[in-house]
Amino acid sequence: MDNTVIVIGGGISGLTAAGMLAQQGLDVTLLEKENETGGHLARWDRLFPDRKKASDVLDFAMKGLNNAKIVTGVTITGISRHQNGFTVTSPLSQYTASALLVATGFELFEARKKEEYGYGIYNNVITSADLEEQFKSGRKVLTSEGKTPGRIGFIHCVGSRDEKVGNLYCSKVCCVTGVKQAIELKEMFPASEVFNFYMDLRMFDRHFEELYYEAQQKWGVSFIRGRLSECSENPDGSIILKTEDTLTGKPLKMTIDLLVLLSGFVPSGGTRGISKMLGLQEGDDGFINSADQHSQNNLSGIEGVFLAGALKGPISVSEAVADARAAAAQVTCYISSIAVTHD
Amino acid sequence: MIDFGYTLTRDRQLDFDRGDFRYLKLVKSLEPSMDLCIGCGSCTATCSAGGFTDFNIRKLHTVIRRGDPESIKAELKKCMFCGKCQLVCPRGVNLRNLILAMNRAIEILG
Amino acid sequence: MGALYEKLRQDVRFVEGLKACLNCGTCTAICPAAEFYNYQPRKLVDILQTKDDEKILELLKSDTIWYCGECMSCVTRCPRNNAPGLLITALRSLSQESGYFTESEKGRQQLAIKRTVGHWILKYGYCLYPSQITPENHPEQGPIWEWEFQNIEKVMERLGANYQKAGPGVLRAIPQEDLDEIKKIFDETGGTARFEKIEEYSKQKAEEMGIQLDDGLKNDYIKHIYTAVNKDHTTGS
Amino acid sequence: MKPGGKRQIWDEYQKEIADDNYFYVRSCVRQNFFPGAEKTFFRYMKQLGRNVVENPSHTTCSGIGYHSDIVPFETAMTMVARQFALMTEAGYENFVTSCITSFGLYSEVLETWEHFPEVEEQTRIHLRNATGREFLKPKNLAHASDVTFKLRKEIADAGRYRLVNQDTGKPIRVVEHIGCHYSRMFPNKGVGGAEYPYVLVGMIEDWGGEVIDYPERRHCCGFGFRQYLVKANRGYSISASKKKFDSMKPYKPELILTNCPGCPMFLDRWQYAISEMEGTTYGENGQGIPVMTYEELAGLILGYDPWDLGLQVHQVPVEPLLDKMGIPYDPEKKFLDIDGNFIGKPKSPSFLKFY
Repeated sequence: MDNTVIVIGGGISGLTAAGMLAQQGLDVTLLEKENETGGHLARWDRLFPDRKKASDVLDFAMKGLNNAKIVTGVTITGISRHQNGFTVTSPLSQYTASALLVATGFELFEARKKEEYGYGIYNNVITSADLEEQFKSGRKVLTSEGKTPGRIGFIHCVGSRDEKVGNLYCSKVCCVTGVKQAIELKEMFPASEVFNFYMDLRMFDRHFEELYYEAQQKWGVSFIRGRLSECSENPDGSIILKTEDTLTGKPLKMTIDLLVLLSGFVPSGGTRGISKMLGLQEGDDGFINSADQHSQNNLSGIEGVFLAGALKGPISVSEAVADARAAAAQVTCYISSIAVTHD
Repeated sequence: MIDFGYTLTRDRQLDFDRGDFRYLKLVKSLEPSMDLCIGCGSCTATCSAGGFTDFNIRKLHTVIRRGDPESIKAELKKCMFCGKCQLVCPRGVNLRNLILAMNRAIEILG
Repeated sequence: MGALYEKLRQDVRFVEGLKACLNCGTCTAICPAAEFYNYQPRKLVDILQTKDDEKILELLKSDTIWYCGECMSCVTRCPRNNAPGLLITALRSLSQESGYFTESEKGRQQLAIKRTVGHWILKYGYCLYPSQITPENHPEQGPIWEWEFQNIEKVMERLGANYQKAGPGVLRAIPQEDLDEIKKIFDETGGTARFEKIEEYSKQKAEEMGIQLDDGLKNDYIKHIYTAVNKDHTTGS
Repeated sequence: MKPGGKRQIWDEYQKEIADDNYFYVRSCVRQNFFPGAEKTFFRYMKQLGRNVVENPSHTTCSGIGYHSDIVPFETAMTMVARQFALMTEAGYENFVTSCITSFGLYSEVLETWEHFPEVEEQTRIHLRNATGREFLKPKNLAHASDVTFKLRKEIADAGRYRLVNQDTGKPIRVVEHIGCHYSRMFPNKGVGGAEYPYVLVGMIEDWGGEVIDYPERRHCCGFGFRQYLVKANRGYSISASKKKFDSMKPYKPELILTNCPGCPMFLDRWQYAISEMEGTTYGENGQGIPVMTYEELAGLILGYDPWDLGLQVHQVPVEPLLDKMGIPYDPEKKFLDIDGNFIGKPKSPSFLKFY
């Protein structure tokens, strides 16, 4: 046993944790399956609630990597446990370490599975991730017909709080994402009407409620309490929504030029794969259970295996960063404890 | 035309595309704080008139927003102007003035 | 939780239909009844999950539970796997078993359905039967049906039906022993009892309302329930 | 619209449909209003070399009574069980229904028995007590439109006509309407699921037509059981159909194809009633949009005589469509009885052109 640690996953959690661990003098190797690190954050434009550039947050994590080794393009095919810790195998190489930190994260819910919303069928139905990509490209957001959208709708809880797709849980960050993106579109198109269709707005963190307030007061974003039931397409490509305005108790129909689906979180393929290899505890929602959600949320219940980030369920970027640091601290304690035992 | 013994009915669906938003525009200009409503229903819960009738203040300003002002015309008269709604609104919507503004809009627009 | 709620829980369709409602409105959004009547399936489910007997009693006596067309569109959409349309079937059953259906204009119509469709099932073995679909009661069937109705035997024969005859085929005469089996099924499973209850409570109501009712279809009460719209069912919320 | 997106969904709802030896149960509504459709099903199944049997002792499943709530669930389940018993006694295991309400009821009953085995046991006791019969559950439950869907390519291959305008060479524009109880409750029991059912789309595509999607495609025709059965409620029924017509009109459909018993009747008759109530018509040149069952359409494709199919008992005339498809018909024979004698002609409506 030595002071080697392998971090699996190079999203914001993995990068932050790797940097912390390296800073504490441990020998860190981060394995990432893609060719680039940065995960979802690398594809995101701006973050709620202050609209900070995602790239700034990512840059900060990259700068803090110290001498952690980053290996990208690694497909892990096996993990074995032995007296010196763990060996992680990929088709090209093997990596050995005393401790593993799993930070394999989430994927966005595949929006086309909500068949009645028409993603992948109707041209003007996009996801929040598609929209963010357009923001990042710096291009104007246009309808598929190349027109400026006059009316835009955001649909909350897509793939979340929905037993029909097998996800009972709330993805938590979509609420505020919808509010943030609504403001950004109002900024881009002041004359447009922007609607959020929601069931509850969970403004759980600092300055979120204020952002909601700003969206209403400064930007005139409208909020309609009702879950989208179905949409269909007009001959001109615009979208017809059917929902109930539950606050008036009437069915409501509205034509929208651009519909944005706020896709929720699901455990990533990487999370599912690594979980099987290690025998991690999967919850009924498919996310990974820690040893204790309250007091041991970075322990996996398996000695030497630690958890960080969205593999345990939906979280925001700031929470992921905090959780990664907490996990790094746990790993450091573990490494020093085994060093003591061996001395 | 044949009488079949029943009629075609205009459906109850709120058709936003055919909404009448003149009232909303006017009311909003008279009381901009109406935008801040979060639909919590505190106003309705405390409403003096609502205690005796099915008057629902939260619903009234919501239907104006949906471009369906017709249904509120008779309803508005039930308000007793006690002002309790305004005291409880967590978003500080000036409800008393909002009702005056809705009345004013009906006066102007019919 | 009261006795009425407990009774509803004994109906498997109620158990299947009520999990936990989060009032999202996907059901009301696409409900054909909600677009026509002052009716919101969301509200109905929300009332039921209070388990409040007083409110359930009010529902059982109301027009509200008779607005649904049982198209089951709501079932496809509910994110919590509730089935408002199935809850309606359970409520309507209980309303009839307990006699509350005669308290509402729409509920009272059950007698007209029992004496037509119910009667035809037992008499002919079909839910509908051409000789009973009179142009007078069904003017929307148009001149084409009037023509068919007047020439039913010839038209059915031309179209290859086996109308009122033995053997297989369209509108064949169903053998008496099979009709007897249906009757026995109705006796055994509560179908006959349901019919008797609809009759019994309706007769009480007709008397209470002072409207003439005999055992047939041509009486004031049947005519009244078949055509009367004395209440605004469409506006309000 | 990206058709590939729908295709991906269709691929996820592959339904197993038996290939031969079907035990067939009839539909009350269709026997009354479209007697030719069921007859035609038997005719093309025979032409395609498939065995379909019917037992004269089968009856209504009581579905319309059940969904208008005068028939208790226990009774309906036992009625269903009796039909299964007739299938079992005949030595068949592939059960095919002509009616969508029945199909929905059979599906609901089987599902209920799955979730509540004690209910199935009780039904068996009920059936035994009432009739002395025993039953096996079908191995394969399908709607007759599923079976026709399965055979759609064989029908196209054997066909003499296509859903193509003979003058322009363009495909006929068809909107499809699926009965609500086909897959709304159990999306997995329908070909293509509940949101974009493929059962009729597949037929239209393979028979040469163009499928038109329109915003109110999924909306119910408005039958609503008690909502039509009682005259006082019929405003519900007609208003629902009108919503569909208003929504499909801008797409200029030339045919409405259905797989449900009630829907073709209502979509046909309500066009008449709406025209008589307010003068509105929805088809080309002030005419109606023809409405057909899939059997009638299959019959046309296969070259059966339109008057053998029963197209003369539609209120919205089908002649303009027959002309477009280049299908010959003899107007003189439209209202003849089986011996060739003239029965008399129905009255002409005020607005819908009648032939």
